[in-house]
Amino acid sequence: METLGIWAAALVTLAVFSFLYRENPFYRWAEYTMVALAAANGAVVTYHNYVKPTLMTDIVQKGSYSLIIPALLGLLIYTRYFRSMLWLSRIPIAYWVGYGAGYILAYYPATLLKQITSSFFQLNSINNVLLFVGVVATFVYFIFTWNRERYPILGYTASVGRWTMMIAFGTAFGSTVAFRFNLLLGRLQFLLQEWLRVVK
Amino acid sequence: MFSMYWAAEAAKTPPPWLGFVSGGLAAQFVFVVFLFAATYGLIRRLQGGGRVAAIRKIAGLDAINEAVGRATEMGRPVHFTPGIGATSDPQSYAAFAVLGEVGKLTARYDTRIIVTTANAIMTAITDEIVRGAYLESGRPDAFNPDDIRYLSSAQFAYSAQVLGIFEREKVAANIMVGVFAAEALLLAEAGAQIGAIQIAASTNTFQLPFFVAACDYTLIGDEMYAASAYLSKDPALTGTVVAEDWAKMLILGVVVLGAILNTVGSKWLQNILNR
Amino acid sequence: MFWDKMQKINKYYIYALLVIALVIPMFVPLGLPISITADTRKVYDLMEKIPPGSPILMSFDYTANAVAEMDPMATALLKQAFKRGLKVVLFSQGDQGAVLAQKIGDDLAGKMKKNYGTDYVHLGYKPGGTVVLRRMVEDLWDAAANVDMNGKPLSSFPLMQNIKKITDVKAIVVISNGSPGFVEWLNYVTGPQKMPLFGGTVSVMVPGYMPYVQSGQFAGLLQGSRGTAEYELLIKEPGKAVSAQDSQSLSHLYLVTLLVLGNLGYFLRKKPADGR
Amino acid sequence: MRKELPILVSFLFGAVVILAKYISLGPLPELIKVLDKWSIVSGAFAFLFGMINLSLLHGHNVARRKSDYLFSLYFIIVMWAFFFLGLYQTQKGYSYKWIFDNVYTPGTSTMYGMIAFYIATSAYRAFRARTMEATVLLVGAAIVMLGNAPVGAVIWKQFPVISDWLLKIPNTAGMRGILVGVYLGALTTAIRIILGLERGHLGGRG
Repeated sequence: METLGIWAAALVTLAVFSFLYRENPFYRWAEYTMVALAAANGAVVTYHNYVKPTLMTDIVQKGSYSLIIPALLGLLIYTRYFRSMLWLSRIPIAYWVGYGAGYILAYYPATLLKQITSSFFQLNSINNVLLFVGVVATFVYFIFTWNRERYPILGYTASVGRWTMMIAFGTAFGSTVAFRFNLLLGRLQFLLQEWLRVVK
Repeated sequence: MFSMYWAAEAAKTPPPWLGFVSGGLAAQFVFVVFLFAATYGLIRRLQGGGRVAAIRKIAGLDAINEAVGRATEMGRPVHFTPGIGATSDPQSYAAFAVLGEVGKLTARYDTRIIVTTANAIMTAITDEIVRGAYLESGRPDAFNPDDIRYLSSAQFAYSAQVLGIFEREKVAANIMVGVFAAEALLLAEAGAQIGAIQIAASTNTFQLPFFVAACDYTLIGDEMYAASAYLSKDPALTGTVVAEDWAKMLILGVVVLGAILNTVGSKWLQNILNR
Repeated sequence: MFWDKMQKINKYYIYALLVIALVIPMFVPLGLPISITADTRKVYDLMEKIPPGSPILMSFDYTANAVAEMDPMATALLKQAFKRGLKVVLFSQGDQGAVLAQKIGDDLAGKMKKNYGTDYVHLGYKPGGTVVLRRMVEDLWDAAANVDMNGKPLSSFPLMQNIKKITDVKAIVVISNGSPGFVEWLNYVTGPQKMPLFGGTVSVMVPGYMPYVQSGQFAGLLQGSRGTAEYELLIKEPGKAVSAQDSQSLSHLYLVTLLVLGNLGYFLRKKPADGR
Repeated sequence: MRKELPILVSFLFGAVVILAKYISLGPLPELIKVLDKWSIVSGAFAFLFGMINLSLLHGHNVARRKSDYLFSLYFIIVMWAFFFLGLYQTQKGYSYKWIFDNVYTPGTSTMYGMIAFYIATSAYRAFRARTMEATVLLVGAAIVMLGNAPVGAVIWKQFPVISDWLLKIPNTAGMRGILVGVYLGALTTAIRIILGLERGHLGGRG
């Protein structure tokens, strides 16, 4: 069974790689299979970890009947398939979205404030001055409604900000490479070591 | 041992006039109240017939017209994706705003639009937005629900299928606005290889470099949050952007003052903000 | 002429050379020296400073498709924790991470003679996103639905008797390749509770995380496979990451060559006659 | 009613979370515990939504005999078969895990790994020093690449040093500037949602 597993994995790996040549039925088979498995797996995980325990343990055994309310709220989303009741599906969405927005306003300011106080750089070294200028200039780039013609200094500062960002993006690009190559290396190792066994 | 940082700040009490706020949260509370008040104040001013400043030019958003136009000339479809985020992610709202605009343009030019999503609920919402845009443009019959496609909630299963769609449908313009992670380069580079004109927007700093490298236009970070106001020109929404800019000016002032104080050795401001 | 042709080079050649650059070191290791950076040493020191016997929480926030880079990192960190006699609560913000944590945890525990329930416990994955993290602050047992990964009640484990809230652990160690990961822990747990947060991430995420490292919100960060390799050397257990560094070297060199050639080609190609 | 109720729901629940965080008055903290649980449970009960969506889409393809309809048929069968297998066996079941580990995981890992090829072509094709800005980006990327792998130090000792400086100073500054803007943008968007100004998700803009 293990050997069969390695062959199956190798087949899928090659099918996906075949896209590098061009889109083809072999790739499409892998694509549809992955999507189908992913969709089913998501539902299975949620069912076993939450739906079933909520129904069986919380509601039936422990008698937490109040949980029927959120369960029904979640079920409202399925009204989307019936034109006349469609508007009901907006209620759970509004709940999730409003609740999420509340959490953003409750928790983000702490992290934001910390980022601000950490930018109180002591201007006593070149590096700290560069950090300070970089942060301020980049930040000014994101001011949208102050007219740059009326306040030319904003325009100049913002262009310093753009330069800073380009260096940051260059750094980010350079850093990414290592990880991506490692992942590809992982797949190549699988093909050569576990499947073909040409390397030990 | 972990003196680093957190320990020094623990157990701060708020100033007496903010006694009702939980300890250590006073500055945050004041900041949130400031944001709400500025937003509310500006909206009131607008309702009273006042005016607010315009948003500076954002090239990536202006380019949407060009992108849809190109696709129309070539007689090939436009692809739009709101990324792999869920409805709870604020970036998704920027995506909705841009999609509304793109939908109106494709309806007007009679160009096919394919929307792919990685979240079933996002599909429902995008469906409604595009449907609404076609209705608004007076062409409800041209809307094709089969082109609003939920692909997969798994990142790479999703990307696998988008790559397939790129090749099979010969997409001419690719607009990506929303939450993107590792699939960003995959989508952007595949889009570049089929020669599509590409506009991308994300606040994900890890993926922005790839968008900048592989796309024709990229909205960086906060620029995408301004999209809904910029595109709709709705005064209330513009008001929120102005309010945000006030907060930005406030922060800018605080940072400059804080740095000066810190340089002369005073922790006064830092302490206030941590109360 | 040459550069014109180079401009239109077939992408398959680029692909093929990349594969060759990655594969060569599998056959012929180069053994280039690896120096230890301050960032890696910082993570090592953080772990070293936690008193033996104290509990920590390790969150395996990575996905199965990133195991090539993340498994060695998680292994190295957990190895050091076990070596130092720390008690470890394993957890994951994702269902795949939970499975991977179980495999690595049980493997290492077997080799290092650690007992489940007293030396480590695996809470597994609990659906609900960040709500679960927020809940842990109030009541960790409730957030975990009172059971471990395999559905056994938490009350049956001696280790869990002293861990009722997240603040009962000394540090949160995160191994993550994206979101959910570090930032969720910061925003909802370690920030508000002022707890130390450190760990490791893939090299992609490093530049974006630097503001948090600079501010101290992340106390230490292992940087990708390079960081893991250094860490393996620090704990004197060279493993997969160390051996991957040769492939890294060749492929990076190859990519820089591509950058240079691409640009040379761009500037030296025969310009159109109208001088554009 | 149909328009206002969802906006009211968003407002109420959003406001409760904010108040509970900053002002832990009376029953608010307890209420949040309940609502947190509700949020998890209600989300969980939407678990079939994605599968139904996909089934309808591919069912359409099959019914209309679209060009790919055999793939769509295959898709529906595989998805539901795997779902019922998982319901019956749980994720830890032998066959379920076998399929997941040997088909799904290698497939998505390969997708992930494939990005490496795209990086190579994009390095060759897209990263051109067309402008000064692009040049800066390019040179930064090259230095960091060399600094990140052991080979860099072998070529020139200063590569890791410069690369580390780029990461710690200009990169930190740029990323923080972006980050602060992004946090603010998210806060503003959240305010728009709670005030009912942003309602794209409720069917209709503005």
